[in-house]
Amino acid sequence: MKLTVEFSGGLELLFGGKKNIALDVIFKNKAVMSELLVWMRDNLVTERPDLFMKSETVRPGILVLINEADWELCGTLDAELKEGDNVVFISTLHGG
Amino acid sequence: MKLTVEFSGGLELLFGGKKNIALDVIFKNKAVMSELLVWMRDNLVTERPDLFMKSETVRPGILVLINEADWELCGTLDAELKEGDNVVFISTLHGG
Amino acid sequence: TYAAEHSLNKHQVERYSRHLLLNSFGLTAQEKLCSSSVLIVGCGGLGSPAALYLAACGVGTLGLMDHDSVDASNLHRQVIHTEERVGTSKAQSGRKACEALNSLIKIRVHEEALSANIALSIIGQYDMVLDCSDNAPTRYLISDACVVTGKPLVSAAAVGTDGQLTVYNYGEDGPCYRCLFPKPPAPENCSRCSDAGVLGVVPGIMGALQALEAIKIASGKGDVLNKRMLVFDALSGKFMTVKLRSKRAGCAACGEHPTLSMSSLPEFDYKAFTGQEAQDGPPVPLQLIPSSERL
Amino acid sequence: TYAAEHSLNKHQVERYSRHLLLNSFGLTAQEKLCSSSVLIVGCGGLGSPAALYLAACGVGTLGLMDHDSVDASNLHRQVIHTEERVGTSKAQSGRKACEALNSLIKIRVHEEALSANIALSIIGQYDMVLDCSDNAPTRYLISDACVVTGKPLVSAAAVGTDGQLTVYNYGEDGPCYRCLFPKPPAPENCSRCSDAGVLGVVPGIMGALQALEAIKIASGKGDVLNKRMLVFDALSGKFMTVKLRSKRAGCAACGEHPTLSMSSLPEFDYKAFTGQEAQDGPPVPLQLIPSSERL
Ligand SMILES: [Zn+2]
Ligand SMILES: [Zn+2]
Repeated sequence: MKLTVEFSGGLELLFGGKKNIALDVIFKNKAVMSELLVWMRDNLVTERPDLFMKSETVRPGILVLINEADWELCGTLDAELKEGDNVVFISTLHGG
Repeated sequence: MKLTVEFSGGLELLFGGKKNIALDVIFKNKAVMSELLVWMRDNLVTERPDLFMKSETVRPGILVLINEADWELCGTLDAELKEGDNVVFISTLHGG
Repeated sequence: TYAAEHSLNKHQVERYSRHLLLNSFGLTAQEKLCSSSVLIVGCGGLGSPAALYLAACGVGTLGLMDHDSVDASNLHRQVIHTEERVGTSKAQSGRKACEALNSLIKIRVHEEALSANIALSIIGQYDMVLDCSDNAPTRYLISDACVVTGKPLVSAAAVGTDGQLTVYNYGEDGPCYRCLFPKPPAPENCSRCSDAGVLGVVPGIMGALQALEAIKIASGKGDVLNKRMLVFDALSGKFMTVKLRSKRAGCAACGEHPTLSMSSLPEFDYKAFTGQEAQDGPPVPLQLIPSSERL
Repeated sequence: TYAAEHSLNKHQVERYSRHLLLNSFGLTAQEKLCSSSVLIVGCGGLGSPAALYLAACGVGTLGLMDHDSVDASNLHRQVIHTEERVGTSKAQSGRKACEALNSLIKIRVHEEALSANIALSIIGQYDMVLDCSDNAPTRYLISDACVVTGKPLVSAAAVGTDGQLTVYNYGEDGPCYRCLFPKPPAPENCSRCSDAGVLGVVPGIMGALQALEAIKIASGKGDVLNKRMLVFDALSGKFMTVKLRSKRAGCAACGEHPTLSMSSLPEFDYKAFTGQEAQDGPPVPLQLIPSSERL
């Protein structure tokens, strides 16, 4: 399934400095966010996977957006993905 | 044909103060920008049509965008429109 | 040119004439602005433009809070300060800049760090708060105190070349900071400008946008950025507006059965909760990108 | 902590340390910034934040141009000025604010209106120009002079609650102002802040964004906003980035057979071309919206 992922707030540092990546993911069971996270951890993270995931989900402080909407609005880990979806991972910033 | 039009930079004042309008346009000949402009002048402008059009096109100082791209990139008056297209009219600003 | 029944004096009418002329703003909005009070927590990179534009536009009472003093390395982005005021209180320095710009408004200075002890009594004095702080424990504290006292919170942040902006605790079901981030990130995931660096103009842009949201809330004009977040990538020049969740029913601050209240908040240990002091953050892992891969 | 072979002195290293720390900016970008020169035409609503942030970030030479003097009705948005400096030159007032913030940079003041006679010699002294002016004839003149002298032009505008930003005459085939607007609008379609009003923070946001584009051009970092325009609607809080045309082959300034040149530009009659004086615009048709329909 073709998806695009984007990173912001410094998370791109964990993915080789890339802010946008086009993916072609083969989901083992269902095309859901929980599987995408594991796939990304195993195939995409270039540094410190512990700064991306903690237990089964993203680490605290990361906002996940599916097609520009908070993934809380569509089921978080169970949110279903479809061809062409865009998933954005934003690390919350504290500086000012 | 269903289209949306948007106005910015003060042009909304000519359209009853509305910044976004959803349209359902019946084109007489072809679904092109030249016909849309005339349709808008005849059906949509609420004030001073001369501040919107001059001879066959928009008055100088208006930037026209079809799906967020300058209409110069798609044929200006001859640009073809299709269902769901978004057309934005921006009056250039001079203040600062 | 204006009817007699309004509350602005002739200096205000002259000063704010460009707002009064504006069809989409006008007299009533300016009167509301002139009777509003806004607290800015943090007179740094975000607080500088926020304070300048809120002072300029005529907010009735502007509160400036910062316990820190001006350092030369602040001046690349904290444009409210000057070389002459290096070493002096940031809150007082901010007051001087705002007073010089607009003597028609009232300015109050709070030269102390926001702590759980004093947060409710200080925030309770204002209509709304701007979070221009620079660390996680202060951000949780400000949000909780705004929920408990019922104040809207305009929150922005900037690190590196990234910026974020949203309005918490606003409207029917707008979320608070804890709704979005119930668990604090680990200290090593909290980068600060002093560790990670920041392109100075980025907090400049975000702080000015914070002032705009405050003006919209105070004046009642425009659509406030609640349940939405504006995300800015300065290097690409792109803004993205994303749709956020509503209030979370289980939120410890604003949920159906909150554990934070007027009485419990002053006891809450923000240092233990976030694992960080409000005054100094951990160094950021700068070694992550080798220089060969830098932009 | 920095290698010996760089051009920054210790004051600059301290001052700009948050830029030097930044992976995506760093030493080389700061050195380029410190050796660049930028002319700001107009020390008003846009020029105020642009000048502050360009002074703060360490642009080598900052030119401030304005023939006007500070008026009390400017202070709701022109935050570089102060009440004390009402009645004095805007360019000099801007210099005072920038000098107080950063004495490490060179500031040059031009207390005159930009006219076709002097445009080429003044613009020729700088690496790039920021159009922070407020009228159509000056906007055409600045663009033409930038094309003729080969300088990038960072152009912003703000009226009411709307803002626009783009970079002209930049890159391989980036358009100029005339490519987009070959014919000037009629004078009655050129609204000005003094006539139509402006929400003060809107030029604040747009001017800070102008400074960012100038920093990107000077430092060589990031994607410059050429062939794109950023359109801001402050009331809805929405930014839209639109794709613009390339250079127009028939453009009188930058086309294949331009009629404007080093020798012809000083003779060009911008007043006749636009039907407007650079110094005063026509009143805007404020009667268009009855007050009952106001937002
Ligand atoms: Zn909450
Ligand atoms: Zn051109």
